[in-house]
Amino acid sequence: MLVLKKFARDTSGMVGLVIVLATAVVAVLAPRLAPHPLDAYESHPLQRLQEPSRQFLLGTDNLGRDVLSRVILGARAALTIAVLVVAGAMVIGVPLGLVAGYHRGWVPEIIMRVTDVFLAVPQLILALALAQLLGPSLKNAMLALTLTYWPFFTRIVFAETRRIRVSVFVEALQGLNAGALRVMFFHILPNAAPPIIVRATIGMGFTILSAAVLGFLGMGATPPDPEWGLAISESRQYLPEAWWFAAFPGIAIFLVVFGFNLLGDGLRDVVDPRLRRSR
Amino acid sequence: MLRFFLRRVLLVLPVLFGLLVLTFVLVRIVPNDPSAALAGQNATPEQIVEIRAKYGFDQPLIVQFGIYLRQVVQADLGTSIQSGRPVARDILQRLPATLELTFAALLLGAGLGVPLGVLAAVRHNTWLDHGLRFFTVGGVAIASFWFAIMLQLFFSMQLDLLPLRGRLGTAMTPPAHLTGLFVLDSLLTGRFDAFRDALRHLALPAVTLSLGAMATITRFTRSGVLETMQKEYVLYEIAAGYPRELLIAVYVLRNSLVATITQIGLLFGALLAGAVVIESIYDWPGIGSYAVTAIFTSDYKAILAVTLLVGIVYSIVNILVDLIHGLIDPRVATEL
Amino acid sequence: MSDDLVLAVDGLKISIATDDGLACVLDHVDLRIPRGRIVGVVGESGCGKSTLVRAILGILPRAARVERGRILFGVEDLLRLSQRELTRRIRGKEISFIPQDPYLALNPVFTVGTQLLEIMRWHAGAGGNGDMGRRGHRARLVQLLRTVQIPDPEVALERYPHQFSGGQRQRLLIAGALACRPRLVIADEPTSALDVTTQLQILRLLRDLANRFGVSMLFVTHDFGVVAQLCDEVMVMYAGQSVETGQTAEILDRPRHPYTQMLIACHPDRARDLTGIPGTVASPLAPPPGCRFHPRCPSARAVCSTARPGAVVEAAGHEVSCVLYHGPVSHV
Amino acid sequence: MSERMILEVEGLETLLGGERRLLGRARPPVRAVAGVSLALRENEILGIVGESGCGKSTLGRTILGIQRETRGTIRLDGRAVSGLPPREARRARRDIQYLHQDAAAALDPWWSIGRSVEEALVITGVGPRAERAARIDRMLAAVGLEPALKRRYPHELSGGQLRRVTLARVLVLAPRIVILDEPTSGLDLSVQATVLRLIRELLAEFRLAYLFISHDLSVVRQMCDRVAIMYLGRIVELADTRRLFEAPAHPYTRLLLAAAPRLDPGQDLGDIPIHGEPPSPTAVPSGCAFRTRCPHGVALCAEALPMLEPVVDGHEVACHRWRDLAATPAVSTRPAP
Repeated sequence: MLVLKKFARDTSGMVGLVIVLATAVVAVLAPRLAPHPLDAYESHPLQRLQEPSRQFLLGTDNLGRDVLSRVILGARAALTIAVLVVAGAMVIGVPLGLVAGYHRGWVPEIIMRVTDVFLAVPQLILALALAQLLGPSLKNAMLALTLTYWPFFTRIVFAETRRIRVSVFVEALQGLNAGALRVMFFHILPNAAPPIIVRATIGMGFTILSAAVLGFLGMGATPPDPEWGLAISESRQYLPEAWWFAAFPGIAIFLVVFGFNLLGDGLRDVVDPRLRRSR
Repeated sequence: MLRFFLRRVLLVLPVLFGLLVLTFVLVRIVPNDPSAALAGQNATPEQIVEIRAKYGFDQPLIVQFGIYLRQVVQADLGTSIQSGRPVARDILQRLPATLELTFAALLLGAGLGVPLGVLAAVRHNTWLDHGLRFFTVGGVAIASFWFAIMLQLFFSMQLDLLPLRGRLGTAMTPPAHLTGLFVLDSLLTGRFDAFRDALRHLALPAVTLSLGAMATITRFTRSGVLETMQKEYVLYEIAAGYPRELLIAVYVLRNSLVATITQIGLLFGALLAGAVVIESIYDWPGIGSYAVTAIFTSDYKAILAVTLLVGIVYSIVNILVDLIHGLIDPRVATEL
Repeated sequence: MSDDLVLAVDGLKISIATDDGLACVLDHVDLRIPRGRIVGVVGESGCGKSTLVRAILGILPRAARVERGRILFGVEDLLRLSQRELTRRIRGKEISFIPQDPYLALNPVFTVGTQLLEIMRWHAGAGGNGDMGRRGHRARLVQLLRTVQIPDPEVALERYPHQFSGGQRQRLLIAGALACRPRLVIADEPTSALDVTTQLQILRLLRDLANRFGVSMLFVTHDFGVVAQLCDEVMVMYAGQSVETGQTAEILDRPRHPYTQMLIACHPDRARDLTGIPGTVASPLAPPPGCRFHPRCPSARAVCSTARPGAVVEAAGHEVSCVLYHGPVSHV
Repeated sequence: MSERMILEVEGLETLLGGERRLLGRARPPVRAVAGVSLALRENEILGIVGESGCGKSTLGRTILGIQRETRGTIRLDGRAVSGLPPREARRARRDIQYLHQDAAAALDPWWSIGRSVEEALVITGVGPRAERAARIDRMLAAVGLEPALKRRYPHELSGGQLRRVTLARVLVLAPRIVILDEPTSGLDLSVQATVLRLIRELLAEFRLAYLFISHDLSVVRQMCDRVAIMYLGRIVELADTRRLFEAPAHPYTRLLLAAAPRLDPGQDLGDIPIHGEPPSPTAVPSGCAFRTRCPHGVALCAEALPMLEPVVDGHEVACHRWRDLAATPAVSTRPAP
């Protein structure tokens, strides 16, 4: 397939794909990959705040837990949040954008004004307020992120739909008397897919960052869950001595988000129907 | 142009109204009883009922919304639990600090981002371009709170080069209040000692905050310039014998800045959001750290006020962006 | 090169590297533009006329390579000049350009005056042509706009491109092309985006200006009808090769090359039975050897697939590249 | 050609746009079609000719039914099909189909050719699958395409092939009227000829009638039985093709004929009294819309709108002065092919 061939030539996109796939493997196999899976949750006062060593490659934290194991286990939380939040936001946002973009009248007007209101406040601040009011927990953090992320998809799908709606092939379909649902879901949605896919990919990275902030501020995961943001927050009072405690979860965040962004960037050029070729 | 401006302002009003509804709904739909929250943890049921009546929580929702609306219009955002003072006053006092930080970050981000973006576009597909691409993708992948901590760890704790936290050293008296931005005020009043100190305190937070903005601006400037270079009129300009330097510096850049400026408007929201976290790490006495404390103390009035304020500031910035857009591209103003 | 030629393209061959391989977009292109004449280049899409224009202006895409040939402008080979020299001395000054789509060719965020004056100022400064000064340029430009029949030239200079109609924009671009008193004007399908009544006025204007200013013109088009209306001479291109050159009337009345004959026969004014030309245009990625038209040519012979004949003079100024006109003994 | 009218349009008017937005500049609606009456006979090709912005495409879209008429009636086989909301209008006018100008853009880039053609049948409710497949194969053969093309995508096809695909998609629905919007635009001359021939062959084969929208007079002369000339939303002249080209009555028609490029060298471009461009449809001049560019305008032209009146049987013109001008020959007449 031409798409794959083109993508394979895009080095940075491939790097992104490798990082994302590796993260997924790590997340799935986390309990088996972690060198000290049991030590990840239990505290060992005797081995607290140890420097990286052969036994604990990335050192230990304030409760004597293995940082590497907790970083590995954190990947699972991060990916779960990313996938669920982005999927949830798409389920809400994409149909709204399609409806608002395809029709005219007061329904689209209302949808888009509500979207504007949500977009008028930075997502993180809205999510923080919502998470606080719902009560701090990982589930509520995910809910808050989902409920504040859908407008991004609505906006993109709306713009794409408006653009595609006036294209000649849609007019030709209307000339053949095709129904609105048929045109929207069979014709406009696939044509709008490239930017949605790119947005979703980059959105995963973005969501991981936002979730880490919520965790860092105590509005997300709760101790003793192995979550990267939370870990960095816990590490602050042991600085500058226990630098490893703060550094490695942050590097993990960077790597995964970097992977998603590279992948999204690479996909941008590739998801183009002109690369579809019959055989 | 005036009509264009008025229209933009008018279009923001429904958004602001929607924002009020949203914040109101947030408080009312959320399961927590605001009266209970207001009364504190040790309140008796009678106290809660009393508070409910006092704040009108026993009225129908629409009446409550009316009350809320009137309060907001009168800039009465309630009293903060944590400070015991009116939220509006707290916010007004802390706003300059946040503005100083975000403007500094924006200046840094745009000042470096635009030239870097042009450079990447002009050196399209060279190692420089690829390197900058790594930077732009990586720059938005770093968790800013972590980056802040790492900068503190290195520049303050290890090297002891820059202050760890705060806006001014404890020994330094703040400059006379003119704009509320210490860097500007100290310069205007000739307080160069305060200027130096304020700048040193500003350095790390501003760099932290600007990283994402710089990456995004670089990226958008690059793609904007590249896109403009593909345009028919650039081909014509080349064929008409415009020298390359003039072409890029004047003709291409002005066209591509349209995209960059729209992006800067959108970035302002990200900067405000970033400020929340970064201010709390650097103990920067602005809106952000205020919001974080409010979150920790469940000070919901303060939370809503900050949400509202950020929405308003963001809307104003975007009106400004539209105005600049209209000034750069004459078609925009006539079309709307 | 004789004195009365402004431009002479000799045996030009250009290929462009693409994702699918090397595309030989121009091969054996010869073109002569005598002083004060309007020469049309006509051909169907993909025949290489745009590449030819870009080669003369020195604005070929980066992936393009000139394999062979010369482009003589006066005594200079344009292909040997650096971009710097082309910018300073040639483009916009000696050779100017009128683009295809007037709706896209003007920068939307600058006034017309800024854009047109910039070219004049730049070339006056660098070319050593004597600085006329700001006011001088402006006066000359206003005069030019009047010549191309733009109403209210002073006001027009302060307006933005989107405030003009398509025909007026094309007039502005014509004024821009004449601003620095060029010796050669290259027009790339300047009327294909316009309606017939507007097109006629633009053609009439070009004809008048060519006479009045004595400039030579290269006029690229796909429409033989426009050639008939405007051009003195015409060169017919097929799949990157020049196949026939001559006086317009001569070619229209007595086309020699089979391709020219079939192309003219396709025109609705001449066509009786709507036959078209069978087959498809040769791909530049894998051009047929010899004469590129031979796979579609009804008169093709065995030799056509092995070698391409040089041009043969058939009548005064009428040259054909086809074995049919090489007499009984065909040569390579 | 029979004398039976398959399509009759009377006093058709279409307004476009004209939304009033908050504090925005008020935009009056554009009268893209301003009272058009015409009739199409069975098995006939009626040409609609005009410059860009004259409303010829809007006329086609209104007759098709995807643009709603503001006034006027449309009768299909004597049955009124106007005044309906869009989807019902399309259902009632199923016998009318439309061929878009840009064939490449008229096909969904994500769908293969076979699926795109089948889509037309699916929408109309033709089933089962085997029957659809058979009809598609027959139709592809009729327009001269290989069945193997069904698996290809639009960007892999040439302009001529795409034109045939869109023709097949429309004809597979067995329409009786096809509106052809600039069916040869963007095609090279050598391809144009073959497409035109196909269009003419299909007319006889499927017993169709065409509304042939074009700006190219040479093509129209070759293809059409009758021609209507449009200027700013109105038909200014309507006649048999031969009559129109040999004895044009309206000054605008005369100008168009004179301005069109043709293959005789050494024409004198200077003689043709032409200036300016058509006014914007948002600011149509009073009276006769053409008077601002007309070399024969008199005071009356600014005051009264000329109505179509018969010159001879089957030849109508909307001009106050056609009788005076009939004496003066048209600037230049074209030789017959």
